[in-house]
Order: sequence, then structure tokens, then C-alpha cells
Amino acid sequence: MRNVAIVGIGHSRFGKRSDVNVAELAFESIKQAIEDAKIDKKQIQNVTLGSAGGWYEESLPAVIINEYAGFENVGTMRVEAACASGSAAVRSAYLSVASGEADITLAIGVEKMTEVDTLTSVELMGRAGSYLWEFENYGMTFPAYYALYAVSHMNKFGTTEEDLARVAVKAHHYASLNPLAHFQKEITIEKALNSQVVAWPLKLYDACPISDGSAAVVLASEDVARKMTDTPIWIRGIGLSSDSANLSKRGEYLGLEATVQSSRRAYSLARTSPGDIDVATCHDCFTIAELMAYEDLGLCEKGQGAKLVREGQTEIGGKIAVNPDGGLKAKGHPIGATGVSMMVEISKQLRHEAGKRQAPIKNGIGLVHNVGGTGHYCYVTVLSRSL
Amino acid sequence: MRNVAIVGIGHSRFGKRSDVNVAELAFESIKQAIEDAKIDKKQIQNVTLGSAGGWYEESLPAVIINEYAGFENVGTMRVEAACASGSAAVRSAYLSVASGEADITLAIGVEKMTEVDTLTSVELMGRAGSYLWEFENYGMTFPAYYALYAVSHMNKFGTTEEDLARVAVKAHHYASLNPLAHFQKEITIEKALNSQVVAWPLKLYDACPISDGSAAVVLASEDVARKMTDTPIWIRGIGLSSDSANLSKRGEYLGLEATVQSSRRAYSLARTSPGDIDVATCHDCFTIAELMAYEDLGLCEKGQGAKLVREGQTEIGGKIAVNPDGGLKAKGHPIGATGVSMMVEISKQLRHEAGKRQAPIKNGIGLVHNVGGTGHYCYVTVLSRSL
Amino acid sequence: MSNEDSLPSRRTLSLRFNIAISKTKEFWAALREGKLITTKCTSCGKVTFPPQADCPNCMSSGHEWIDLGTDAVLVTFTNVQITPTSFVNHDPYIVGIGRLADGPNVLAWVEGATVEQLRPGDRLRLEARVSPEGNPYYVFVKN
Amino acid sequence: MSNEDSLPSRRTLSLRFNIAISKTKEFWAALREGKLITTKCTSCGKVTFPPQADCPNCMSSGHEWIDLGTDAVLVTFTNVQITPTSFVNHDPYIVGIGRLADGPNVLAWVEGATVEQLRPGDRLRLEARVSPEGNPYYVFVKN
Ligand SMILES: [Zn+2]
Ligand SMILES: [Zn+2]
Repeated sequence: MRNVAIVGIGHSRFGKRSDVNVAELAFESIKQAIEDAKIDKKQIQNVTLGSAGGWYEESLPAVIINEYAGFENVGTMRVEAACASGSAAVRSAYLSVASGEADITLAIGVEKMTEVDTLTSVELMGRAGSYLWEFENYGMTFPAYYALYAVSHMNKFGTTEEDLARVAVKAHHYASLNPLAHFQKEITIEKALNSQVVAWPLKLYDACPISDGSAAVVLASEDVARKMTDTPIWIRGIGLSSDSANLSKRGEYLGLEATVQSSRRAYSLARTSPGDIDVATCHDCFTIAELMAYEDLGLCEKGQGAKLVREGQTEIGGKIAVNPDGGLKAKGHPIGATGVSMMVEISKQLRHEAGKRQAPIKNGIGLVHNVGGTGHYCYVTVLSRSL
Repeated sequence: MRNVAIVGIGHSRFGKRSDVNVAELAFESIKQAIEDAKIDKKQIQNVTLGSAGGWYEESLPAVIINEYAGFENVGTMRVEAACASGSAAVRSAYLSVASGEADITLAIGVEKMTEVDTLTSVELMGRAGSYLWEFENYGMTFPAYYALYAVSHMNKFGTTEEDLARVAVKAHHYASLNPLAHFQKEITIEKALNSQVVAWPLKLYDACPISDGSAAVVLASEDVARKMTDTPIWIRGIGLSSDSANLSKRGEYLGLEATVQSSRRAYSLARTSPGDIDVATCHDCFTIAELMAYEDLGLCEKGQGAKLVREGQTEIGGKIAVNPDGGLKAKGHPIGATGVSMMVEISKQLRHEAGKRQAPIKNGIGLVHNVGGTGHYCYVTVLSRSL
Repeated sequence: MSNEDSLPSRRTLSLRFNIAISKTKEFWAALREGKLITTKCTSCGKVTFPPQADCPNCMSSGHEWIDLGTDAVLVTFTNVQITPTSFVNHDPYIVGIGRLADGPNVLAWVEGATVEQLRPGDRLRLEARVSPEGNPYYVFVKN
Repeated sequence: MSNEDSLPSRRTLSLRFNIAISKTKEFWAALREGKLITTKCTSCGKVTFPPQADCPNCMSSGHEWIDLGTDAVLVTFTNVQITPTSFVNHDPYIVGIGRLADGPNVLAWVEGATVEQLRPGDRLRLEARVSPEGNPYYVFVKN
């Protein structure tokens, strides 16, 4: 297996992007990534798009985007792993290089979610479970799936609504330092606690917004990467796992087994452990998801997630900086873009290019945790500054 | 890059399968493939699903199918390359093994198309171009896109409606020998010529039916494959390419450039040439597509496709047996299943397990040609009996 | 065009799926008669809910239908306040996951209590219902 | 349930997209006034149709709007007899691809001839139209 590095990164502004269609939105990141890698786009041998689709008019978005960006006769496909589609795209581009099929590949993540109205968006997300048994008769929604976990976690471990609000406050704080984030303003615990209940006990400020956005990374083999840049960011290991489609088949609703499994595989591949990680993006589509991620990734013991956020241990300067970009919660969560966006953020952090939200980098190791659906998929990627 | 073989194959009956949902349909192939490979399903390290989706109720079909088949905590994703989604799934499973990420992987292709009515299906396929510029205002359909090629080809090369009908007659003949095919009866040239015009000059019998179906293959690394089976079928090269989303950006409408590019890459990787191939599955979603494929794959000179079928050179016993399984045209074309189904058929042919439709195998080399959309994607895979 | 910056499509994509239930029609037929049953593999004994004709454990397709049972314990729950388009005329509904005495979990609406009155561990009873459109479904009722 | 083997879903997924055209609104505004224009890259000179604000050749975003021209030659065509759901009230329509004198190809409906009267090489004229719903579009008319 060949070593593979991220050698170019691009990231659009996230938010309600009614100024662009899906191809124009993807182009913003593609252009940046290619310029950052200082290559000609003809050097890219294949393009993988991560996009869940359904929210916008194009049903073959990979070829739409390739045409718009001027990729001709390039190998391509779209991958879907729900909200982990972006990481799945990066894995595909990675395997192409790691196997020797290609030397330079591009992974793009994009979603244009605001082409449909909000309740249609709620419907599209609610259908992303086991359709007949969860949606047809019971109208489950994405917040409702996570609320089932929140109630169980609160009941078992004493996690409180204030604890969830703390995660939101942290996210909005860092988003206010990230010019590409959907939300640009800080919030207070009171504001979060007093927001509208969406799926009890989860409130509006416990949930990520519906966002448009894109991100892109150029990957290269070791030989090529070393010639291209002084700051390659190495992909040290990608662990992937999954769980049942139907939530009723899960265990205790205290955490996501797919996160446990995929992170253990990633740590093993990268020969690292949670204590070595300087900075992480955790999949905080809901505030409860971030607390469960701390536990499932092994950043703390099971049940101690709330304690970690109460003590500020996941802020910049704490034990480990989590979601210094604002996270899904406040940066936004354009579904297919999220995993690639996380790779971009960790690359910036490891390159010391994160500006006002730079975390201290000691070991040079970062983590990307990207969940699809309600733990249906999980992809965990370990990145590092050196091999 | 490690050598990779197909070591297990499975294939459902194609047709209007109102007796099964998408998971039950996929299960039929998965079970066969696992039994054929003589493995325990726990040995499978990751599962890639090829499915275009949209025709059936599940929006996360990969996890739905994994749950139904009892895959727990397995790495997984869905890939989409329109009608080439099946080949894209096989490539993904292949790269996982070739890179060393996994030793045994499973690629599944499935589509459950008959859960919507026929005109909705026509709509879903028509939208699979450049939406605003081809569908919103002009209502293009899938037959219409190919009809643009047919008219140009007929005008330039003198290809006739009878030539197209000959392709249909050949397809139905072989389908009648394939118990898993959608259509089980032979047709005549007259019947084809007199069928309803769908998109002039293409008629009902120029078009593949709307089918449900699934197929699956187990892949293994060389070391593992040699221990598992005496008849590994080696994946010698996968070439992939693409073309513009919007048909107006193409050249002369005489062939698919994506086929030309991807086949040249596949031949080069496999160190083979068209003359060495014993048996091929060509992407005949429409009769004109098979004739163009002959030319674009280099089985004959440009413009000579009709001559090849007139002379019977692509029948079993001719220069090269093309679509001995009945092809998309008569076996059926459950979109995501098709590429995997092609791998299954060529594996059966190379293993001498194709029964009444067995082609003579001289060089032990087979070809899978799988187009996505109207040449938007193309994947060409070379398979062989020996390395 | 209502707005120069966007073009509302004139074409609505309407998808209404005809879901195949042939292999589990016994479940729906029994439900219509007020009974809750599910599948048990005749090869390995695995009980599955939702019912499935093929065994996820041993991949055998031999199965028998057994009573699902109706006594359950509430594992977790939520109250869906923002409902999707196709439930837009519904009042908010409580959804819970209950663990049946005989094993499998079931996700369903919970009736007979407000969200404030519910706690994990509460005893529930699974009951058959028929929707106004005539579709059978099932709910938990708090004892 | 109309049939024991299938369960017609009670939930229709209706998707109608609000397509962003902000970056090419000049095209749609001109079309509404009967004029056909497109984009030309101010860095490399690449002319693109459909119009796009970012250049597929050099990736620069600087562009100007130029006349597309209206004279075209028919390259290929078809007659769509089986129409999709959202065109179900339409008569069959002829779609052609025309090559404009100044370069780019355009796909549009062809008016002024039956399918039997058309041949590749026919001369066409590109014209602006407005749909009954008020949406601007363009068609080829056979000269
Ligand atoms: Zn069993
Ligand atoms: Zn330019």
C-alpha cells in the first residue's frame, strides 16, 4: 500500500447559497484545491464526488460538476454514505492512489440543500432510515433519531440539556472565528435552552442547520507529494464501519457502535491512540452526537462526555481541540461536503494555517470523525504532518 | 498493486420482481455469491453497493441491504455512476483489495425499478442529463438521448432500422437461453420493426425493458483466491472515463468517446487488444448502443458496426461472442445491477459454466463494457482465466 | 420566474412507491386482524423483527411465524414536534423504542401518556391499529 | 392496501427544485427580451454554451456576455413520442442539436417541420419563446 498525502485543499463558504447552483458551488472548492496544489487540472487522473443528492435538480452530479470545471474524459463516480459521503469520497480517491491506479486524484464533497423547502428537507432526512418501519407509519425525522439517543444518554449518565447547550455555545464561538461558517455569531446557553423544541429534548440550537457548501482535496502518492509541497498532510489510516438501518436493532442507545469500530480500525492502521491526537473534527450533527463521539472515539470514558465539555477540555488549549471550525453544528452540514470539509480543516490545523482558530499542534496528529445517518455509517481518518 | 480475482458470483432473476423489496432482491445474489465462494460472510471485510436509486423507497440502500443480509459493523458505501454503477462498485471493491486495505470484499449491484409507474421511470431517466438545459424545458428521455446518436449514425454510415432490429433479435435469442433473463422469448425482425416508436427512430424493441434485479461478486487477493478456488477469474484491468453531462457538448454523435478512452486504458492495463477477446458484454441499453460499442471498443472499424451484426460475427461462434446472456436489451437492465451482472456472465463464460449459451473460450479473455447514462460514464473491465 | 436569482422548476418530481411486501404479507394480514407476529428461522432459531423471510444470521430462507408478544419495556423515546411534509397535518407524535419480553425491539408511536409522563423502563403494550386510509400499523400504549 | 403483495405508500415525495440562476441571470433576462447571449472568458477567450460564469478551460471567473447568434445547422434530432410524467400533457416534440455558426452546439425543440421533413444539415434559426407559465426558453425553427 502506497503512502498518500493531501496536497491541495479547497472550501466554499457554507450557508444558504442561493447565489450558486451545485456545479458553481463545487467549482469554488475545486479551483482552490487545484491552485493550492499548484497543479494543472489535466494532472488529475480521477475525480470522486461525495454527495447524498435528492436536494437539488441534478441526478448525475459527478458529470455535471466535471463538465462545469472542465474535466474531460476523466474517470469518475459519485459515492454515498449518507452524511459520511465526503469521507467515503476521500477513501475512494485514497484507494486509487494507494493501490497505484493513479498518482493524483481529486475528492469533492458537495450538497445544495436549499433548493427544496425546509419541511421537504426534513422529509428527505427522515426517510434515511429503514423506510417502511420508521418513516411510512411513524414519520421519524433526523432530530428524532438522535433524540432517542439523547434521552437514553441523559437517563443513564445524567447528561443535561445544559450540557448539550454548552456544545452549541462552543460550536458557535468557533464558527464566529471561521469566515466560511454558516453561522457567524456567538450564542449563549440561555439562548440555546430557550430555542424551539424540534424533537424533544432536542431544540433548534441542538441541531446543525440546513446548509449549502462544498469542499475538495487533491491527493497524491508519496513520490509525487514530496515534489509538490513542503507540507503534505498524510492519510495514515481510514477506518470504516456501519450499523443496522433500523434503529430498533441497536443496543442501549448510549453511543454509536460504528464510531467505536471504525475508530479502533483507524487507530490501529495509523498506529496511534486517542491520547496522541492534537485536534479532531467530530460529527456533531446534533449536540448529543458530539458528546457521544468523545466517548465512542475513546477521548474519555463512556458516560464522561458531558464532563469533558463542562471542563472545557475539548476547547482550543484543552486536552484536545474538537471542532475548532465550528463543527457541523455552526459551520453547517451540507451533507456530502462535510467529510471533505473536515479533511480541509484538519489539514489547515496541521499546516498551522487555521488563523484565529489555530489549535496547538504537539504530536502533529489530527482526526476526522464522520458519521453517516444515525450511525448507519462511520468513517474515521487519521491525518498527520509526518509519516 | 495486488492481483485480484472474482471468487464468487451471484445473480437474481431479472424482470418485474414485485415479489421482493430491494433488500430481498439483493439477498438472492449475495447468498449465491457467498455460497459460490464457499466462505463465511464474516470473512467479508467491506461491502460496496452499486445502485442509482430513486426508483424505490430506501434512500440508504447499502445499510438496508447489509442489515437484511446480516452484515454487522462492515465497512460500506453506495456508489453511483448512472447505468455503470455496478462496474463502479466492482472497481471500488477491487481497489480495496488491490491496495491491501482488505483481502476479501463484496460488490453488489441492485435496482428495484418497478416501484414507480412507467412514466415516472421515464421521467427519472430523462432527468439524468444536464437538467435545466435538457429536461426542464425540453423533456428529453433516455431513448431520445440515444436516438440523437442513432440518427447521426444512420445518416453518416447507412446503418438501418433493420440493422438495429438484428441486434434486438440476437439479444432475445440469447435471453431465451438464459433462465435469469427478463425476456424468455425470441422475436423476429418484423416484430421489432413494427413495434411502437418511443423516440424516433428508436422503437420499443430497440430499448431495454425496465427491470428489477441484482447481482453480486466476491473478490479476493491472489493469495486468498488461490486457496479458495481452482477457477479464479482475474480482474486484469479496469479503465474508466467520462464525458460531458450536456449532450450538446459532444462531437459528431457517432460514438461514445468515454467508451473509446476507457477501453484503451483497460487494454493497456491488461496488456491485451480487442482481437484477443473471446467473449464480451457490451452496454446495449438500446440497439444503436451495441453497434456503436463494437466500433468504439475497437472490435471493428468506425462505421462497420452494422456489418458485424449482419454477418453474425458477434454471435456465439463468430469473431467474438457479444452479450450471450441476452444483454441489457433482453436480459434486462436494473440500472445498478447491470455492471455486476456483466461480471457474473463473463465469469460464467470463462469458467465454462454458461450452459446452452457457452461461447468458445480460446484465449481465456473476456470484456465487460458498462456505460453510464448516455456515455456520461464508461467503465471497461478485462477479465481472464489466468494471470 | 418569481425572482431573478432563481428559477422555480415547472416540473415536479412526484415519487410514490409501491412497496413489495409479498414475503412478509402474513405479518400485515395478521396485523389487520389485530395480531402481532414475526419470523423465526427454522434452521438456526433466530427471531427477527421487522420480520424477514431470509435469515440474517445463517442466510437460510426457511422460517415460521411466531407470536411477537405485546408486553414491552420503554427503552427510549422522543416527541416529534417538527414533522416532515408528508406528516404536516399531524399533531406532534411521541415515538418510542420498546423492548419486548421475548427479545426484539420495536419502534412505534407511544400513546396514553404525555412526554413528561414517560420514563425509560415504563411498561408498554403493543397494539394493532388501522390508519384513516385503511393501512394497518401498531402502537405502544402505556399501561 | 389494494393488493396483498404490495403496499402502496401513503407518503408522496414531491420534489420541486428552486434552481439558482444568479450567475447566469443575464442570459435569462436577455432571453425574456428575445435575445440569445452567452459567456466568453475574458482570460482565454473560451466561448461556452450553456453560459457559465467560471471558465471550464482556464478556471478564471472573468467573463463577458456575447451574442450567441441565431443561424445554425441541424446536426441530429429525434421525435419524443413517449413523454415523461411532467410532460404528459404535451404532444410529441422534436428535439434537435444545432451547431451555431459561431461554434457552440445547442439542444432545443425544433419547430416548423415534421420529423420526415428534417435531415442533418438543414438550416435552422434559434428563436426565443415564453412558455404558457411565463418561463422563457428557446427553440430552433426550420428555415
Ligand atoms: Zn437462521
Ligand atoms: Zn478561460
